[in-house]
Parts: sequence; structure tokens; C-alpha cells
Amino acid sequence: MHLILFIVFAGLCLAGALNLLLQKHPINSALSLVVVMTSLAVLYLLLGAEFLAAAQIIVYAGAIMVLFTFVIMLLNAGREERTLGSKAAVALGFPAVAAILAVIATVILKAQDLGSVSLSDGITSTEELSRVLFHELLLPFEVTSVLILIAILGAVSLARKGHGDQEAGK
Amino acid sequence: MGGVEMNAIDSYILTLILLVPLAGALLIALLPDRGKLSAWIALLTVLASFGLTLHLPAHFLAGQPGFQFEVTQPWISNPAINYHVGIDGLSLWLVVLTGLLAPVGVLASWNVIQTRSKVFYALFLVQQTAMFGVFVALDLMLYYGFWELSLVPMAILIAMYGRKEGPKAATKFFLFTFIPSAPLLVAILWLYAKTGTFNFTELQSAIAGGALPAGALFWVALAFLFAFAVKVPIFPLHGWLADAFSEAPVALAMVIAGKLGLYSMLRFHVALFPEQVKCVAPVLIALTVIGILYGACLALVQRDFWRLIAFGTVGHFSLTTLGIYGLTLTGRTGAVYQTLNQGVMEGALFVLLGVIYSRYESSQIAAFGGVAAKLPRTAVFFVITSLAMVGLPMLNGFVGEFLILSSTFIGVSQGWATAATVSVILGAAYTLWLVQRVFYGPESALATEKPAADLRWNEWIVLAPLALLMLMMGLAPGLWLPTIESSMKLAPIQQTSSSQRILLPPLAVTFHDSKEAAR
Amino acid sequence: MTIWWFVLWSILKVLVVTVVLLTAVAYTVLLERKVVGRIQNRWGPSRVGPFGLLQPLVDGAKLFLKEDIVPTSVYKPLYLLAPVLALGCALISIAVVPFGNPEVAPQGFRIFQISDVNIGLLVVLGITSIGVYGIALAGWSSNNKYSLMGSLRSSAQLISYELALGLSLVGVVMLAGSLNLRVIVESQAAHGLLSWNIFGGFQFVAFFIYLMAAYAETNRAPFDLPEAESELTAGYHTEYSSMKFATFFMAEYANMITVSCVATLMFFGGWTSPLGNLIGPFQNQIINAILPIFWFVLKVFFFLFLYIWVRGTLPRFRYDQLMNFGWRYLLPLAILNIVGTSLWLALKQ
Amino acid sequence: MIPLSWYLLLSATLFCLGIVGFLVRRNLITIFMSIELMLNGVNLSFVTFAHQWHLVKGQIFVFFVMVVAAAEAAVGLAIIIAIFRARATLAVDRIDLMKL
Amino acid sequence: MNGPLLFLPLIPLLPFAGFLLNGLFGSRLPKALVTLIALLAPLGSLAIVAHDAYLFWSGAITFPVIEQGAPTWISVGTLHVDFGFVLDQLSLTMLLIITGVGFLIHIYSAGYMAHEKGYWRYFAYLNLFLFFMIVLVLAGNALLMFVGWEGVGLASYLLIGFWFQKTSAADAGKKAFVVNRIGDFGFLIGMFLLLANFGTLTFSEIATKIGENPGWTGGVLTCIAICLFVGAAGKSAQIPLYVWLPDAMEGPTPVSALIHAATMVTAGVYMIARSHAIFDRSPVALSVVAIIGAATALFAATMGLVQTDIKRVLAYSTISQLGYMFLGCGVMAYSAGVFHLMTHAFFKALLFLAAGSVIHGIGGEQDLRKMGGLRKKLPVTFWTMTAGVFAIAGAPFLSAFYSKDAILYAAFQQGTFGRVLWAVGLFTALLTSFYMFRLWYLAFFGKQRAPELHPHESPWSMLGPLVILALLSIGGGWIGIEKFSEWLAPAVGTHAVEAAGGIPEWAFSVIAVSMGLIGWLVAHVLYFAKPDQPAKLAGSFSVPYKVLVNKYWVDEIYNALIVKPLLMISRFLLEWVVEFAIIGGVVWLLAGIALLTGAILQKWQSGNLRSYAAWLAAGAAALLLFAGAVLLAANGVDIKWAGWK
Repeated sequence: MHLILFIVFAGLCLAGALNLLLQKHPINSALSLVVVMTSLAVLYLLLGAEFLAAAQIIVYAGAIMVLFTFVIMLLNAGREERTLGSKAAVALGFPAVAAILAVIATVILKAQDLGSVSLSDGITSTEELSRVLFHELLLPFEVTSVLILIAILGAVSLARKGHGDQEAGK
Repeated sequence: MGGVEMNAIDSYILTLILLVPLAGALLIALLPDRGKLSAWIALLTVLASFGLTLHLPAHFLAGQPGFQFEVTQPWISNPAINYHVGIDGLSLWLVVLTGLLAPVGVLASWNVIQTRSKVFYALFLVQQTAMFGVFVALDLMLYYGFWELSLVPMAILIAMYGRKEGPKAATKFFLFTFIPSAPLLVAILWLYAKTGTFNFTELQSAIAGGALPAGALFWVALAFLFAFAVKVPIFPLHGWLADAFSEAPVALAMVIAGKLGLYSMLRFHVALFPEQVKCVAPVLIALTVIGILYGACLALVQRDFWRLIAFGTVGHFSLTTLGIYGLTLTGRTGAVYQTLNQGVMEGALFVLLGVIYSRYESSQIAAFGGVAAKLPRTAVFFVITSLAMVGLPMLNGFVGEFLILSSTFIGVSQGWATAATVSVILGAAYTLWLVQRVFYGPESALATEKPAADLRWNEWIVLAPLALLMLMMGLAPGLWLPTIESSMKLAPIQQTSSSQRILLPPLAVTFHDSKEAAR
Repeated sequence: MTIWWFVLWSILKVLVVTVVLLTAVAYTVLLERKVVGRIQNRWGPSRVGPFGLLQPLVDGAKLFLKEDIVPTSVYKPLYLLAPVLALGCALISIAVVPFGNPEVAPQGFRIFQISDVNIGLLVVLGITSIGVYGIALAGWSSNNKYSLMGSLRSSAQLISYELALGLSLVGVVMLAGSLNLRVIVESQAAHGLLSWNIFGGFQFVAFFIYLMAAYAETNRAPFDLPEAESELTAGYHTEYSSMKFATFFMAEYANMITVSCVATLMFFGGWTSPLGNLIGPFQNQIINAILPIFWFVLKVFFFLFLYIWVRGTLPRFRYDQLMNFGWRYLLPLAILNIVGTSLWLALKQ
Repeated sequence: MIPLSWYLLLSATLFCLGIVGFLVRRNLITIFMSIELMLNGVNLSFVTFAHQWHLVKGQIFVFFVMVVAAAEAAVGLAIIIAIFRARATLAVDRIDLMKL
Repeated sequence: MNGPLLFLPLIPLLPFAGFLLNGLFGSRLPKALVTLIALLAPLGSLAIVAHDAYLFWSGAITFPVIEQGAPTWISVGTLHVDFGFVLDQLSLTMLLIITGVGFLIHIYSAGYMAHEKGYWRYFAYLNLFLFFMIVLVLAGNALLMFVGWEGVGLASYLLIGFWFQKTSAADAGKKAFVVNRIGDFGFLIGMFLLLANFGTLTFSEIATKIGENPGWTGGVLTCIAICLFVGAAGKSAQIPLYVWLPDAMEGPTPVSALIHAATMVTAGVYMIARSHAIFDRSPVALSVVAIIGAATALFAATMGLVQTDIKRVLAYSTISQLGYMFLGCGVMAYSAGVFHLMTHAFFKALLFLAAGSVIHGIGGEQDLRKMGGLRKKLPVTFWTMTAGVFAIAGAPFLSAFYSKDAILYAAFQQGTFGRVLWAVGLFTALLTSFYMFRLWYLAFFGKQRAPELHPHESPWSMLGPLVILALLSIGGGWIGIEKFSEWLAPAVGTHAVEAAGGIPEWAFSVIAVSMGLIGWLVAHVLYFAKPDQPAKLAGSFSVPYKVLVNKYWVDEIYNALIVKPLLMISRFLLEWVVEFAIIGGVVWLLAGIALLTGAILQKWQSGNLRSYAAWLAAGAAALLLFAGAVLLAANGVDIKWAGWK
């Protein structure tokens, strides 16, 4: 059962990721990414990270990606233009990525004591999570809230039309 | 501190001095840029920090060996960087001078800085902290940090507030001062690698101990010297000064050259590498004497008063450097004193030139004439300052100049000293010529066209104390000299007696019976 | 092989619930038409069947049989995907809703809840948040400016109100100490009406916020800007017709039902009786099983009625008012509610 | 029973696909999405390791990554909007000046 | 220190207080108050000086009075300089002259400058001058003397440039200061040498040390002496540094009288007298002083012959007379030099003030050619001027007769060398007499040549000092050189005066007087009897005349030989070649290399996001490969996840 779920959702995940790369239209890419994220949520669930799975859906799929689609729609960004790309990117990038993947894969496969996972083992309850988050890691948590606040302000000021010279008067 | 009771405030006064301008800068940065708000905060901040610096001479114990008001706090354990600050007779007055010049700078900028004043004052205060830091830091890494910190706001402000070609001058300044900083850092790190400490005192004894390889030490000392020589600047490294003077806002121009480099030379070159210094001293003496004459000669032919002052300044600082590298007690004491003098005089001078520039918006000397009739009080202060620069006895410039020249003449080389003394003539020539061309003579078209106001309140309260100080320092150098001398005495330089004169063959004049006459 | 039994049971439950839900959707439409009709002083559908009760069937048949038009300039894959997504999301979230007493569980399988998930509430919220894609994609892929405008409005509105919605529920979660919907309901069971969160938990502010946000989330009046017919023709589904249109229609009503369910569960004690233990458990197991469902349906019905009532009486907001209301009032209020609740909890301990 | 290395491999693959996306795509938004993909890949390995060591902190790390990603998305998309306003293009090859 | 109070510090401080009061508040004070402050200051000083003099004569104190426990000025290492004052016969004499003549000139100024706008400023400067002059004279060490020395230079600079809006005045002020600075350079070097060799700058200590070592002669002492003399030459306008003094006549006339005739310019003489101990031991230096003095005397006198500006005539005359004084010092007749200094102070101040009165009287005109016939219009001025002219010409029984004679007599006794000097001096006396009478005739006799002028006699505030100075010019020398020498001897030493080869002293007087007479006669013929004659003469001797009128082109020569080359070198060689080409070049070369490197590397930084990313990925891959493949494989390390928890 676990195996099936893993294969299905890992497959969806990879397919989504590949689709993200292959699609020419950003909105398709965005939807592929939503698929990736949703499948990841399932995988999280399989790994016993319930809360994260929900958060993954709510935050990533439900907020961040909506923002992306929203922007794509707002800008009505069409198909990718064919521009003279930098050849270096491809010439240098692909071997490099392949090398990275190879190295990481080697390391992972060579690793000795990695455990395994099965359904319904070690589910992390939300309570446990929140206990750590709000006790040990309260300060970082609060700091992230500041970060978010700053991001909001930054986004507002950036996206405001005319960079404030029209509104500055009022 | 050898059983001396430390006053409660003594233990953190230096930290306070460092923090107050920084706090002011932060406050300015946080508050809106509205009217004169930033300026007022800056003024209050610098007045407060000046007040704090006055605590130092009041509680300084002259003649005590070592550093006072010392604080050592571990900061980073590895590498062992400590927050280690303290002052002695050498830095004492420089700190006070820095404190004094800050209100001068703020008030001088009062009417000049109209736009983006928030940025200006915030950076100005940061720069202020950096300068305090340079003077009080006793940990080499800390010192280096402050040293670099002092350059950045300066460069930014020159670029932002330059009169015509700010960015160009700032780039020049930045390159000139930053490139030598790199070898300085390397040298500091080398010392750390060899000794495992950044502590000034420990390094001093380690170097004196002779455990370090002499050959490498020579280059290390040279790297130190190079960084300082550019900042002073010494001929032929003065390329940035003229542009910086022409462009820098008044408040910065008055601190941009001189004291940081001169202090560093005394503290971190002469006192740290006494042996290595002896090798380079003859070269430096030659260079400074050339610089003295060169600066004066070039000042004679400048058409722009900022540049004129720049070259004059090259000459003046070269003279001060001559005092340092003559390696005589009198000379070094005189050099420190002259550094203080220069601070005060340049402060006043730049305020005055700033007044003239802000009124007439020209720095072409030829455009001026007869300004004394329009701005009589400015003229009075200008003449006083000029006379102090020229080295008129009873004003401060003379004391330092005399100490340096006489000690060089007696302790180092009669020939080079004589050559350096020629600057007395040339200095008077270009300074008075400047005064004459700007203030005297019939009123020029510029002077008649632009009806200009004489000194304003902010300029008054800056110039009057400075003028008084010039007189005080000229009449009663005894208020300052003993503390300076006492710490100079403690520096690990063997007083070069006349038999150990540094030999400079080409210009040395001998007198067949001078030895007998002296005995 | 208990796991296969589990799957089988689940499939059965899903089928039943889906059928019931779709029927409920159809009759909610009828209800709306009736109620709105009465509000507007007319009869509403009354010709097909007794009291027009068969109207939904005929409507369905009509929509189903209509010509399936796909406009030429639409972006077809997404154009087709969008309604499916919308309805799918609307239906999925019902999966974690407990309709009745979970203790009725022959052979360990709870029959009144498809899946009892620890993070049930989050699942509902998550699925709801995915639901926005349906609208967004529909609008965009239609290649029509009204549609695009509608879906932009919708996306922005959904993102904005989701915050208030989520935050308004935090108070309840804190009171219950769990995200499990079943546990939340059980925490309100003790004294009937008095221990419902809206009364006993002092969550009426949260309830109000939730209600507002939920109306906005489901694009219902007075927040039905994305489909404001006077401005945007029909908003995001302008280009949709026949069954595809019906799908959106169903999604909207399914969402309404889900939202009502959640409101019931969170604030009105779910399947529990308002009388609490005054009416003790009956001897008859069937009655014991059915009665909670009755209460639950009653409460949900009340909320659906409220929906229709509001729609029939309140005017539509302007878009900037909508945004202002969400960000400037609801959100801070929700945060205040959380603070208040946590203070209360802290003091209680 | 699935070995955790599978998850890790999946995560590595996602990450590398993210890099590839970054390299080959020209649309600014898609590139941005590739970054999100990379983040997700990393998140997966975090969760995997959290499971491996039964440490909650691994998950919390993911939580923080999400927060950062959200912030990043907000600011990044705002920047993209600003760029699009100024340039009317989203092709990265045309956006090669740090100046609007 | 139990002796009677001398109030030495008060002598300079009173004028300084006057300076401060007038300088700071003068612009807001009523004129009368300004005048009062300005006059009280020198009067007070004069009173104290008189008080001290009385104490001395009454025997209450003995000279020299060396102030003990004076406040320290500079004290570093072995160098110790204090504000110590010394009062002895020499400084007392000088003080009397300075405060006395100074006071008179202050009074005169009150009338002369009455209508000036910068009235307060003028008096502030004048008081400042007095302050510095008194410091100079009272100074017990060379450095303090240098303070006064520079200070009077400053006052002179300010007063010459008093009408700063006139370019010529501002120029003259600057010129005076800079030329003086050349002298100061010598003074400074001299002081350094003193410090190096004696370790002190205190005059008394130096004198004591020299006195203890009779063997020291020449050598370094010559160097010191010559350096000091360079300083003196600058201040006292001797060849080659005299050029500033004629230009200094741009200042107000009372200033010329006080600073550029009576007091400041004689500071050089005073300084040499003060440091006579050094000069005494250096025959070479003495000869230099004597030769320069005599040469200056003659040279300046020749230039004075043809000047048409009344003040310039007097200026060259001053230079010439100063030459006499140096001549006196050079032949070790310090008392004679100081004696002449004193009488010169009287008669030259008188002459300048009288000239000022004339200028004032005819509304600012200074050209002799436009004067004439003023004898009737300005009677008091005429008569006082006459006293001055006769005095300077060496008329018997007037002051200069005694002092000039003493110098010439002393010179004659220095062997052949001395006789040459004597002859030069004598000839100079003839020339002096000639140009002074020329001035006298041109100004006061004949008919008025410029009818547009309306001469009027000056107010009594101006005439009063004139009369007093006239009396002093007449009677100032009656004390006689013997008595004066005796009086000064403790301060400047005694120098045996040998009999001059049997020639009686009166014979020298007769010769000198006859020279004066000849000069008068020539002037009488040329400017009174035959007024058209000078033009003819000028025509027939056009070359010498031109040379004289153009003052030997000395200014031009200096300009061409020193100033211009210096500026040229500075501008072309230093500024363009060294500064721009070499220093700037190196800098720009470095900058160019950096720019070039940057331009090449800039291609790398294309701004293309994807290429950055590619490089980033490549870098990461390389690092990973390095770490993973090389390091781990090489060490045979297997990756273990366990043991981390």
C-alpha cells in the first residue's frame, strides 16, 4: 500500500516537475508545480508529517501558487519568447547538474544506515510540533513573523504604481 | 592601572563616546527627514559626545605609564579579537579634538546641507564613531575595523554632496585609501598568525622581543606605513587630496586628511616597529621635506582655493610627518601638537572657505576680490586662521612648527631642516596671496553681483571658539604639551642623541667647531 | 486483509455521500429559488411536481442535454479542467466532515464520516484553498476580459479572506485542543446549547468573522463580485454553458454546504443535540444513530437558509470595500479574537 | 516498507530539475517557480531526515522554509510586476540591468 | 624679587588691552572712546617705562633686570622657553623711544585719521603694533623676541594694507610680510643653530657662555651671526631685502612714521645690538654687516635723489639711515648705532609726520612736483620740517650731527676697510643732504605748482607732536656719544675707541658738516635758484637718471629672477609634469589597468541571470565533486548517518 502510494505520488511529483520544465506556457508550469506540491504533501503524509502536509497544501498550493497564477494572469504573460539565450547556461549547466545529481545520488545510495518508512509509523502529531515550535523555537518563529511583515511591506511598496511619487502627496 | 582608583564612569567612558554618535545616527535614520530635525539631533549628539570627551582630560593622569580608561572585553574568541580600548597622552587630545570638530562640522553644514540631510547627518555620525574608534582602539583588528569604517561614509558623502564631480572624487579617494588598506590587513593578519594576538601592547613587546623574522617584519612595517602615508597624505601619495578637498562637504573636508594617518603612524608604525622605522626614516624625511616644498610651490600656482588649500595641506602634513620620523622626543611631541593645531586650523579654515563658497558659489580665486568689505567678520577670522597656518608666533601653528623644525635641525639633519624651513617663506607667500586675492583689492564683479551676508549665528559660534583656541594653543601650549610629551617619552624609541644622527649626506652642513661650541 | 475492507467501506461511503451531497445541492438550489421568491413576494418554481419539487431534476436534465459549446479562442485544456477542479475540490472537503455520532461504528468502521483525520480542519481549509484554481483557471482560460476580471477578483478575494477565515477558527481550535473535527465536536457536547463554541466558548466574534469570510470564500452575496452580472456579465463562467456551467453551479452550492457544515461543526456543536444530555441516549440504536444526523442537518439547513436570506436582502459590496473590510476589519478582529481567547484560556488554567 | 533513500533520491531529483528549470527557462516567473521547486526538493529531504531521526525540528525547518518561501514569493512577484511594468517583458535575457 | 615693582608685563599688556577693546568692540564704540582707549594704552606704557627709568636713576634697581619665574611658554625635552623679560639700558632706551614716539604718533593719528571709516580698526592695529614692539624689545630670549619680531611684521602688514581695497596697498602689505619672512627664515635658522650649539635661546645665558670661552671665534658663530643678520636685514630693509619698505608707504603716513621709520625697522639694529656677544666674535659677520650697511646707505640714498613722492623720498632716506646704523654695528660701534637709531627715530618720525601734515594739508597729494610754496600756508609744518631736514642733513648741534659723526668716526678707525666705509658714509651724507633739501625746496619754496590744491594747516593734535619731535630732533643728540656709550656699555659692551691716526675728532665733524653743506648748496642751486636745471640735467644724464628713477630695476630683477622662475617651475615643472603627468599618470595607469581588467571580466558579468546560475551550478558541482569524489574516496571514508542523533 505504502509502496503504491509512494510510486504514484512520486511519479506524479516527477511528472509534474518535468512538465514544469517542458511546458512553454507559464500557467501550465504553475499548475504542474501545484501538482508537484500536492503530491509532495501526500509524501509528507506518508512520512508522518501530517501538519506539514496540510501546511504544504495551504501555504504552497493554496497561497504561494495562487499568487503565481494570479501574477501570470495579471501580467497576461504569454508563451515564452524565443530570445538569444546564453549558451553558457546550457553548455555549462547541464553537465554541472548531472554531476551534482550523480554525486548526491552516489552519496545517498552509498549511505549505510538509512532507515525505512512504512505506513502509520511515527506520525508526528501537531501538538508535538507546536510544543517544540512554541517553546524551543519561539524566537525564530517570532523572527519569521517580522520577516513576513517586512516582506508584505516590501511587496506593497514595490508593486505600488509609480513608486510612490503620485501617492507621496497625500 | 596600578592601584589607581577607577572612577565608576571611567571604565565605560570610551565606550560611551563610541556609542553616542552611533546612537544618534540610528535615531536620525529612524526619524523622518523633516526640516532641521536631523541637524538638531546631530548637533545634540555631537555636543553630548564632545562633553563626554572632555571627561578624559579632566580625569587623565599625566605621566602614568600605559593606557588609561582601558576596557578589554572578549569579542570573538577565535580569532582572538577583543573589544580593547584605551587612551594615552597621544590619543587623549586627538579624541577631544575629534569631539570638538564634530559640532563644528554639524554647524558648518547647517545651512549648506539642505537636501537628504538625514543621510548626511547619519553618515556623519557614523564617521564620527569611526574616528573615535581609530583613536581609542588598542586591538589591531578593532582598529582596522574602525579605520575602514571611517573611509566608507566619507566616500559616500563625497559622492553624494560633491560640489561638481563628487562621484569622481569619491572614487579617487576610495581607491587611494582602500588599496593600501589591503596590505594593511594582510600585515595585521600576518602579525596575528605569528603572535596569536591583536593586542597592541602584547604585539609591541612581541616585536621588541625580536622573535619575529626581521626581514618579513620590514615588509609588514612598510605595509602599515603605506596605508598611513596615503591617508596623511605624504608626497607622492597625495593624488586624492586635491579632488577630495574640492568636493567634500566642509564637515568632512576638515577631518579627511591628517590626524587619522598621523596618529596611526605614531601609534602603529613608529611605536610598533621601532627598528624597522629607523630604516625607512631617512627616506621619509627626504620625502616629507620634498613634500613640504612641493606642496607650497604647487599651492602658489593654484587657481582654485580648495586645491590651493589641498596642496598647502600636503605641505603642512608633511611637516608634521617630518616631526614624527625625525624620531626625536621634541619632534614627535611637536608633531602631535601640530596635528592638534592642524585640526583646529583646518576646521576654521574649511568653515570659512565654506562660508565664502556658499555665499558666492565659486572657488575660482580670480573671480574674487574685495570681499573683505562685504564680509568683514569673515575676513577677520580668515586672516587669523591664515596667520595661524603661516605659523605666526602666539598663534598655535608656530609652536608645533618650531618644535618640529628645531628638533629636526638639532637632532636629525641641518640641511633637510633648513630646506624644510624654506616653507616658512613659501607658506606665507601663498597664504597671504590667497587672502589678498580673495579679500583685498577692489571689489570684483562677483563680489558686487552677489550681495552676501556676513557670518551667521552658527558660523559665529563655531569660529569664535576656534579662533580663541588658536590663540590659547599658541600662548599656552603648556596645557597640552606635558601630557603628550609624557606618553611620547614612554614610547620605545631610543632618543636619538646627536651622535646617532640619521645620516643624510647630501645636504648636511658641518661646522668645524660646532661640537666644541656645544659642549 | 482489513485494509481492503477499509477501502471497500470507504468507497461505499464516498458514493453515498456524493449522491446525497449532489442531491442536497440540487435541492438547495430549489430552496434558494423558493426562498428568494418569497422574499421578493413571488412563488418561485412551483409547476414541476408538487410545490415544484421536481424542478431540480428537470433543470439538471436541461443542462445536461444542452449543446456543449467550446468557444474557439479558449485555452482548451484548462478551460475543461477548471470546472472539474472546482467541483472536485468542493466535493472532496466533505470527506472529513462527521455527520453523525461516530460511536456508531459497526466492526470498527465509522459510518457517519468518510475519513477521520487528525488534521481534519486543515484538510478542509487546504482543499478550499485549492478550490480557487477552478475559478482562476476558468477565468483565465476563457480568454475573455470579463472572465479574467472575475477570476482575478476571485483569486484576490479568496486569498484575502482565507486569512480571516483560518484565523477565526484558531480560537475554536485552541478551545478544543485539536484539529480533529470529531474531537472538536465532542468538546462541545457536554451541555448542549450552552457548551457550543458560539455560546459557551464565547466565540461569537469568531463566528461572525467566519460567516463573513465564508460568504466571501464561496463568492456569495454580498461578496459575489467575481460573478457580478451587472459588471462582469457572469464573471469567470461567462464562457461556460451547459454541463460545464452546471458543474460550476454545483461546485458553488457544494461549497456552501461544506462551509455550513464546518460552521456547524466548529460553532454549533455539530451533530450534538442543543438540549445536551437532557434527552438521554435512547434505547433504540437506530434512533441514537439517526437523531444526531437530524440535528446536524437541521443546523446545516439553518446556515443554508441564512445564506439565501442574506443573498435575498443585502446589496453587493464594492470591490475596494470588500478588500478594506477583509484586511482592515476582519483580519485584525480575528487576531484580537485569538489574543482574547488565549488570554481567557491562560487565565482559566 | 520503503527505504528512505528513495525519498532522498526523489528530493535530489526534484532539486536538480529545479536547477535545470532555472537554467533552461527564459520566463522570469518560470524561473521563479523552478526556485520553488528546488525549495520543495530540499523540504522533502528535511522531512525525510526528520523521519529518520524522529526529530520534530526537521519538520519545523520545513515550516520555516515555507515561511521564507512565502515571503520570497510576495516580494519576488512584486519585483516581477515592477519589472514587467518597466520593461513589458519577462524574458530574463532582456533583463540584464539592475536598473528599472 | 623684593625689589620695587617694575610692572614689566604691564608695559606690553596695556597696548594689548587697547587692541582687544578696540578690536572687539571698536566698531560699536563712540569715536571719542576709541581715541581715549587707544591713547591711554601707550600713555600708560610710557608712564610705566618712565617709572622704571626713574627707579633706575634713583638707584632703586640695577640693570639688567631679568625677570625671574616668568610663565613658561614652550617646554619640551631640553627646549625651554618662557615669557621672560629683560630690562637693561638697551631695552629701556628702546622702550622710551617706542612708547614716547609711539604716544606722540598716536596723538597725531587721532587728528590725521579723524575722518577714516576704519578709525577703530586703525587704532587697534596701532596698539597691537606697540604691544609686539614692546615684547620684541623686552624679550629675554630669541624666541620671545621672534614673537615680537613676527608680531610687528603682522601689524605692519595690517597697517600697510589698511586701505585694503587699493590693490597697491594690499600688494604692498603682502610683499612686506613675505620679504620679512625671508629674513625670518634666517632668524629661525639662527635660532636653530643657537639651540643646537648652546642649548638655549636666552640672551644672557648665551652671552655668559661665550664670555666663558674666549677661544670661540668665527665658525659656527659666524653662521649664527649671518643668519641673524639676514633676519635683521629683512626687518630693517637692508640690501637685498629692502624692497618692501618703499612700497610700505602705501600705509597711512603716521604708520610710516611709527613703524617704517622710528621703531619697527630699527628692530634689526636692536637685535644685533642685543646679540652683540655673537657678532663680536665673528669678524667676518661684522664685516658683512658693515659692508651691507654702507652699501645700503649709499644705494638707497641714490634712489632717494630722484623720487617724486614725498613719502618715498623719506622711505629711501630711512633705508639709507638704517644702513648707517648697520654700518655702526658692523664696526662694533653698537652704541653709536643705537644712538643714531634714537636720533633717527626723532627726526625721521618728525619728517614723516610733517610730510603727513603736508599731505593732509593739501588733501592727500603726495607728489612733490605738485607742491611748492607751502611755507606760508603751513608755517608750523614748515618750521618743524625744517628742523627735521637740518637734523638729518647733519647740521651742527642738531641730533644727527652727533650720531652720524659717531658712526663715521668709528668706521674710520677700522683700518683701510673702515676708511672706505667712512668715505662711502661721507658721500652718502652729501647725497642725504641733497635730497632732503631738494624735498624741502620742492615742497615749501617757489610757487605753488598745482593751483587746484587748497593748502591748510593741520589741527593742533597733529602739530603738537610735530613740535615736540622737532625739539627732540634738535636736542636729542646733545647727550653726546661718550655719555651715551657709557650708559649703554653694560648692555652692548665697551669697545675701545682708538685715536684715529692722530686726526682730531672735530676734523671729522667739519668734514661731515661740509658734506652736508655741499649737498644743501647743490640742492639750493638746482631747486631754488635755477628750478629749470634738474630737467636739463636729467636729459643730459639720461641713462643714470633712468636707472635711478626705476630704482635700479631691482623689483623687476627680483621678479624675473626669483618670483617668475619659482612660479614657472611650480606651474610647469611641478604641477604639469610632476603632478599631472607623473603622479597623475601613475594613478591613471593603475586605474586604467583596473578598468581594462574590469572591462574584460565584465563580459563574464553579462547581467544574464541564467549564465550566473550556470556558473553557480558549475561551481557547486565542482565543489561537490571535489568534496565527494576526491576527498571521501581518497580517504576511503564511508558515509554513515548513524550516531548523529
